[in-house]
Amino acid sequence: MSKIQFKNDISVVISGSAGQGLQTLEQLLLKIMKTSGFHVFAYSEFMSRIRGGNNSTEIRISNKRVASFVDRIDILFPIEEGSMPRLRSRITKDTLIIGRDKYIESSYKNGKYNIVLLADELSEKDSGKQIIMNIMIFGIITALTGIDINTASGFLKTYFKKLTEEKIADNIYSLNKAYEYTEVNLRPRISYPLVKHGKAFRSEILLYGSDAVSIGALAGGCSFVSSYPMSPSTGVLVYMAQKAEDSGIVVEQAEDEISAVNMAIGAWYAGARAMVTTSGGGFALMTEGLSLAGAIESPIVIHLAQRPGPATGLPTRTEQADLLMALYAGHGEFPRVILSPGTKDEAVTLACNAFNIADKYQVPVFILTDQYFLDSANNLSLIDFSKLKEKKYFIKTAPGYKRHSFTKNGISPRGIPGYGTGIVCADSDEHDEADYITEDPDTRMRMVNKRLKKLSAMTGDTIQPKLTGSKKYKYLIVGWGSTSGTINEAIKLIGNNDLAFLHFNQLYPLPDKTMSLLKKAKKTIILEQNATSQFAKIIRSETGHVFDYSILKYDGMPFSVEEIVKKIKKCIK
Amino acid sequence: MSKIQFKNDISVVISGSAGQGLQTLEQLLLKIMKTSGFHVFAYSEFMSRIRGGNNSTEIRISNKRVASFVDRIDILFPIEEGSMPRLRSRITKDTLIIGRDKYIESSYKNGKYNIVLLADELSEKDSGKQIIMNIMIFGIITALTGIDINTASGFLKTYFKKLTEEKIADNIYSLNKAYEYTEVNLRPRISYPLVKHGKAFRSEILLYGSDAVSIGALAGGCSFVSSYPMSPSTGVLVYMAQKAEDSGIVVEQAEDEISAVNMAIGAWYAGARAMVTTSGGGFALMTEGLSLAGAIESPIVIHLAQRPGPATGLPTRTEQADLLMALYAGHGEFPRVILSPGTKDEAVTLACNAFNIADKYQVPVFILTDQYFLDSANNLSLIDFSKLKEKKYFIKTAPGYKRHSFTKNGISPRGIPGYGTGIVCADSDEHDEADYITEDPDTRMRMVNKRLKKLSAMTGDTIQPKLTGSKKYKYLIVGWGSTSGTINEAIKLIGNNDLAFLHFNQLYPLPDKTMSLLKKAKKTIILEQNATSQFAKIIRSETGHVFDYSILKYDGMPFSVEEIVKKIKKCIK
Amino acid sequence: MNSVFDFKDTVDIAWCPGCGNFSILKALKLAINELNIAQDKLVMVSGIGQAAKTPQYIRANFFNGLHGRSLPAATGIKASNPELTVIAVSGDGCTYGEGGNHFIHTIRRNPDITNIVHNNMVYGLTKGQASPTSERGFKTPVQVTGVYLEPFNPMAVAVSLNASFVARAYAADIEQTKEIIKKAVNNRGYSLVDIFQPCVSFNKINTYQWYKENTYYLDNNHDPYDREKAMHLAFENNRFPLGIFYINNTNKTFEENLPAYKDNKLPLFQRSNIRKKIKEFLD
Amino acid sequence: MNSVFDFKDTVDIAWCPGCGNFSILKALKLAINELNIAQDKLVMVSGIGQAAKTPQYIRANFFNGLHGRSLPAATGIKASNPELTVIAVSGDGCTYGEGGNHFIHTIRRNPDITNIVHNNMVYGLTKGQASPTSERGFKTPVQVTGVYLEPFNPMAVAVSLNASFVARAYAADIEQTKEIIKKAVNNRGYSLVDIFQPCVSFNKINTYQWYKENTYYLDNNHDPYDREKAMHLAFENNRFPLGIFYINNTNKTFEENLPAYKDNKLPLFQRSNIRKKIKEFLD
Ligand SMILES: Cc1ncc(C[n+]2csc(CCOP(=O)(O)OP(=O)(O)O)c2C)c(N)n1
Ligand SMILES: Cc1ncc(C[n+]2csc(CCOP(=O)(O)OP(=O)(O)O)c2C)c(N)n1
Ligand code: SF4
Ligand code: SF4
Ligand SMILES: [Mg+2]
Ligand SMILES: [Mg+2]
Repeated sequence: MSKIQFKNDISVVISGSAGQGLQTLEQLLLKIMKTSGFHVFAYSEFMSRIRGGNNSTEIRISNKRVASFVDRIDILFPIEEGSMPRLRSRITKDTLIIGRDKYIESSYKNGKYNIVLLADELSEKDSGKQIIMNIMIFGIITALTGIDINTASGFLKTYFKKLTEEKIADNIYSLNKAYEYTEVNLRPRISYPLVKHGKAFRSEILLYGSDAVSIGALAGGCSFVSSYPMSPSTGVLVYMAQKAEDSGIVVEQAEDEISAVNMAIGAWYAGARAMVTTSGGGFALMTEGLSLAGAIESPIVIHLAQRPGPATGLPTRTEQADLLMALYAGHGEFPRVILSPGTKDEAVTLACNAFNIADKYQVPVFILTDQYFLDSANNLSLIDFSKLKEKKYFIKTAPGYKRHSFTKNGISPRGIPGYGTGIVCADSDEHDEADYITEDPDTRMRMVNKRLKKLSAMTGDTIQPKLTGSKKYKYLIVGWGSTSGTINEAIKLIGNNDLAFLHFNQLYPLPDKTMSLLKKAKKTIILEQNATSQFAKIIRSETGHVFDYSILKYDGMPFSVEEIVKKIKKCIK
Repeated sequence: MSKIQFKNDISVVISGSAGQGLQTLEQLLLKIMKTSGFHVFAYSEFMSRIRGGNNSTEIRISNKRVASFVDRIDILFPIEEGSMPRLRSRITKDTLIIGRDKYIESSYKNGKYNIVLLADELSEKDSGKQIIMNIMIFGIITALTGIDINTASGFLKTYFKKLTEEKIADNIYSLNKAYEYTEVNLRPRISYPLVKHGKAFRSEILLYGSDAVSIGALAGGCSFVSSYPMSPSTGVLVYMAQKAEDSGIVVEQAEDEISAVNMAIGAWYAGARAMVTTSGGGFALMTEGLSLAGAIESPIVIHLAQRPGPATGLPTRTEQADLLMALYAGHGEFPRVILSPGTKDEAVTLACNAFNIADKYQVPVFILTDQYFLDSANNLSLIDFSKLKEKKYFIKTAPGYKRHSFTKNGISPRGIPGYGTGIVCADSDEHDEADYITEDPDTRMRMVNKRLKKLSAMTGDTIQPKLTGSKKYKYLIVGWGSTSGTINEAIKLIGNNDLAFLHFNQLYPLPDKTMSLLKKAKKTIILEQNATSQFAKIIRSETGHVFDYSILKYDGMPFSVEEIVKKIKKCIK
Repeated sequence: MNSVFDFKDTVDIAWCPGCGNFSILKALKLAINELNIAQDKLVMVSGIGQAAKTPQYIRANFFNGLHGRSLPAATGIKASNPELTVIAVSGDGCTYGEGGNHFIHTIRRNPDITNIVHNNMVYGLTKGQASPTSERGFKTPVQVTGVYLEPFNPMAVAVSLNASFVARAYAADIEQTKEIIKKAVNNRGYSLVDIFQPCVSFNKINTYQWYKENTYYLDNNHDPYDREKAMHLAFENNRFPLGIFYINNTNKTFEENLPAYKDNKLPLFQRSNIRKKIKEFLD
Repeated sequence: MNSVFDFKDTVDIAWCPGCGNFSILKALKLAINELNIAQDKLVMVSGIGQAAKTPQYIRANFFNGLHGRSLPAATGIKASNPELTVIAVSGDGCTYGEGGNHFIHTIRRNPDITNIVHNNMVYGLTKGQASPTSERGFKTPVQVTGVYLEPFNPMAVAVSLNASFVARAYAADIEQTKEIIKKAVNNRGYSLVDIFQPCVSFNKINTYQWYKENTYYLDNNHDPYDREKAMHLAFENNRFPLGIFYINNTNKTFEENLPAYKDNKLPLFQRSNIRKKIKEFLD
């Protein structure tokens, strides 16, 4: 076998069962690689079970920024019997497979694949001491990437500082074994170094999508979270709960999603800035509450973490198929805003601004994410907190205050009870300016108009879509949300001068530049992780624009860079 | 004052408080007029309260078919202090106002209006006997329309047969007084007869919208109704409950709408044909259940009775603003059908077919109505029950049966537990053909495709829109649901040879003739009872067609014929 | 009576003449007046129904939300600003039917709010269907053969969930109802006051007369801290006891349990942004 | 054991090794086998959660619906075809949390179904948040300072609502659990079997050991027809009683109450269309 020559960007995949500690390994690798000066990206795909089954974690280690999932596997660690079958389409002759004999599918043992066998005794026990599989893998990768053993062991000692001395020693023992092993068995077979070190990003931060949304929310002044656990939205609930005491915010697990959304609306009424975090099924239950927010013009921020439906669907998988539901959920007519981050930075900014927009216009604001986005991590430069502002819009009331007074732009000054001497009322029935129930047709019409008028008022705060790639494009790919990293990497790889990518952060109301940007292209391509091309439907119903091609995926797995490259090439040739 | 000359079509409005018995009066008049050979129409607008406030009932009595609300009031009976202010815009110099002095607003007492004062003693008591106001009004109208006193008193005796002898006598006494009064006070002031009698429709039936939906459902084999009361959908629940024992069907008031929809889906699973009847807010709560139906491909019929939102809105008023919610409700992607009746006949047919379509394609089917439709009544020719068929599609299972087997058109034979020897399974998680949970991407994709494929299979059963008016139209009005009667009457009144009306019974999937019919027009006009023109949005997002004008109303009151005439005229001149 | 909670102009009250709701409104207004609650610190929260219109007739802050959802909204309000006095008021259908899940879990959560339930054993606003508390055999246009579900027993359920304060009152007795409401509002924690309320339009069984004959007041001998005794009273359905069934003040309130209020008593809206602290979270 | 309810091939069960669910599955399969329930007349209904996967492992008809909604679906199934044996099985979160409203109203409605609740006092499938039955102080990633809500007491609530059959079992005792399930299935009406179930992954407090130490079986002296006694047992939380707490067979079942089955016992799917009758309705 020839020597393997890695590029400055490797993709390591560890494939095991739930309960084998893939998550810890992912954490360890992300952290050490980042502090050692690599760019990193990680994504886990996992089954809806606590133990067993087969899950896999992809970790990319690179000297360029990486923020997307690739099919390519440079190094594969199968760590249980079922590790390889689900990855078949991704394993090639270039993949370095490192694992115990029994975990390597026999069809790969034909001499054509790069297999490095971990001796049984090495991988599990050696001279009475346990070899810890996770640490072994950690050691092999750190060794291969040229991180010296002292750095690695120092890192482990800090990471595991809460463990007993003995356990720490076990870890260090496994680490040493891994370095030895790499030197003897792997070095000779691959060219070194794998990647170059960087420096600038040593001080960068590592964020999962869930963290990014949570941090953004906190920066936006989120002070109240009421939710009910549901994958993949629970990460945000957990993050907020963990920080509740430190941040002085209220975080409550409600008995159901209906309670969650009504608590949140109550909280806004009383002056808090509230968010709910949920997934499709949970949100479906909140839609009556959404309509309540619409009626009483309550701000509310809804983190809607998408997963494949309908119904329970694939609880731990990814999809972007709840956009039209978000847009038209709730009975009756009222405005709303839908935002969707593509990068972790965007998530921080959008989540922060979601609170300001909600407060300013007194409308529901959605942060639309998905499992792929939330459960993937990468490093990013320090957040500029000075740019993240909490802007409060409520006022101190005076006697005679009317909560829903008619104004030119439809926005009535929002008072809260107990702040000022006015009386603050909210009624879900159609109401007059002071919220007393009315059935007067004229007042009704004016109230509808007032509420809908806010849609125009909002245009000033619209977030325009981001164009990357060729400025003089002929082909324009349109995407939204979590696909942005993958599409960006794909178009760079394609390197076509006629090609550009338009990434939408704000999906509704549509940014006003939409049509002009679309028109400039000869051919437009919509790329969405759903089966019915929901964003294209919105664009058509709002602008009339019809896409020439659509690239859709809805099998629960995220788009890979390779897949997008292939599909785009088909459209533009 | 000159003599009043009525056309062969009069509109009588009685305006009183809740609790004054307007409903009984409406019943009495509808019945006697119909059996006497008049065409009739009635619509009540009422406040969301049990006693007090001001409500009004319009009853049209005509020798042509009438099925729509008019602003015009030919005869007005104000029966309480607040009777007239809310009707100001509809009272003209041609209106004959009959009532007690104190109920007539002073501004009308300037000699320019046609007022007939009911003497106080007449209207309330006379020689110790109570004059019953309802019967008095009943008598005046029957007398004016030339129904002889014997017919009228015979009718009352039958209608009130369950009352005591004494009470019946009181009624007859009031009736006699009314006839006397009409002869002396009214005859001299109006030309006679008001309208001509018909014959053919004597044997016709009288239906409210609620009745029509219920009867259609029963004809379609509906055997299970689980719902939670909510205006204006409760009429259907009540109708079905009243007939439950006679029909051998299950009707249950659930603890909430979530329970209702899940019971109904369980019922279909076990072989029943189930329906829920609800309004916007209740339906919002059912949307997770809708998605469940989508996932397990359960048929379900949803009667969605619209009222103005958002939230509680105007509980007893009318609107058509839940269409987009119905179309996109529920997380994930799955097909559905949305039907909406314009006439009572259509309601019977559509409600019946809703069950067949739901069963055949195993999808949710909506019957979209609104308060105006449900709470208005008119006579119609006897339903041809031979045309209403219940078509059952479930099969007897054999061992090895798989509930969600892949088939060419996406429809899997539907078994039910306990019928045949197969095992019938349904799982809300993504599943394989036999409903065992799977996370296999390939199976997932095939299942999504299978479900969505049914949309194409359905085209054969699509209900095409109905064209009335000029065949060679230049101007085409498009409407859906409850507005059809009013639009039809309006375009007849306009009598423009370039004008036609396209009425949609099926709103989704869009009938295939839609585009060709729209294209033929020079100008297209959408008419909807909502603020954002929801059906136009669907048409644009599905076909690209953009309407030239839109006529929208969203103040809670139904469109009147006059209003539509005026607004259409503006568009076509 | 004249208080800050009255309106200057006469209000058109949407209830039927003779409805028990009028007495409850009166008792409630007397209670909050006598308790000297500041008008701008009182929030009336309700769902949808006839009873739920109550806040419309009291001159104070109100939040009239969705049918069945008064308790979560009230919980969110109280937790965001514990300085407010929060009274949730709604019907039996709203609270025990559509809102049943919130009823049981709000009791468990124990926010310091008062929950007044106008229990007329019927759905008033939607014109007379059975409510969870309707008695067996009660006939309505939907319950054609009469109710066949076991009546929901709010007293028993509240005691079984170890609620902080559980009482029953009778609308027509304004004086006693007022007293009970005052105690409920003063109680620290979730306080339930279920009030028997005649509905003259749709409940022809449980009339003023019926309540008079079928209720009696608990005397001073009843120890409200005795849970099993309270449960025994809750099971009584020959004649229904009125008064305070149960008090349990061993548990902290929801707000007291919230880490957000551990060191900082300010309502949420008065707190400043923790943007600076977030940097620490990023370790 | 080998029965029609087993699969021919081995099934990949998605539970963690050592989970109490395995024992419940075993007890349940033994019970239905010993009761000689026809495979094609049995419908297993569930919601979503770890417990709710149970029907996937029994070779019979099943309906796995939405989280929290097993009981309405089961009610709809049973009411449409009373010839079916309907067993609803789900977790404590599903049944008492998200599904709490259906729990209380299904008890009131009293369909002839059996409701098995795997009570592990935690949300398993979503990775260990508190459930309504979690004990005070139970710490989780969301309940950071420990649970501060009063634990939901399913026994007490069921008895307070006068349920038809109320029992508690313990997963690891397969023999007793089986016996209790058999009695529940045989009971005519709504039968609750709450089963203490160790969750080895997320509940490190209520372990096998803990249950052993904190439970005891009711002896023959307990009269399950004595409601107040049953309530007394339900309140016990020093050591938790196991066995049948309460039986109430004075009420008809939902299906028996339905006018649809008054003269006609056929399941709905076997009935013929009443189109001809409708003409009469049009009078
Ligand atoms: C989600 C939803 N479902 C149903 C309704 C219709 N609704 C309004 S009030 C009501 C019942 C009211 O009964 P109750 O709470 O007992 O109050 P009451 O009118 O008797 O005082 C119902 C079913 C609604 N507004 N929202
Ligand atoms: C509407 C909705 N909300 C939330 C979820 C997510 N969810 C799935 S299972 C579960 C909790 C399961 O707990 P439990 O019922 O106790 O079952 P266990 O896993 O412990 O057996 C939750 C919250 C969901 N599927 N649907
Ligand atoms: S319907 Fe009943 S509860 Fe409602 S206002 Fe009238 S009497 Fe009172
Ligand atoms: S998480 Fe707990 S309940 Fe779920 S399978 Fe594992 S041990 Fe059992
Ligand atoms: Mg009530
Ligand atoms: Mg559990």
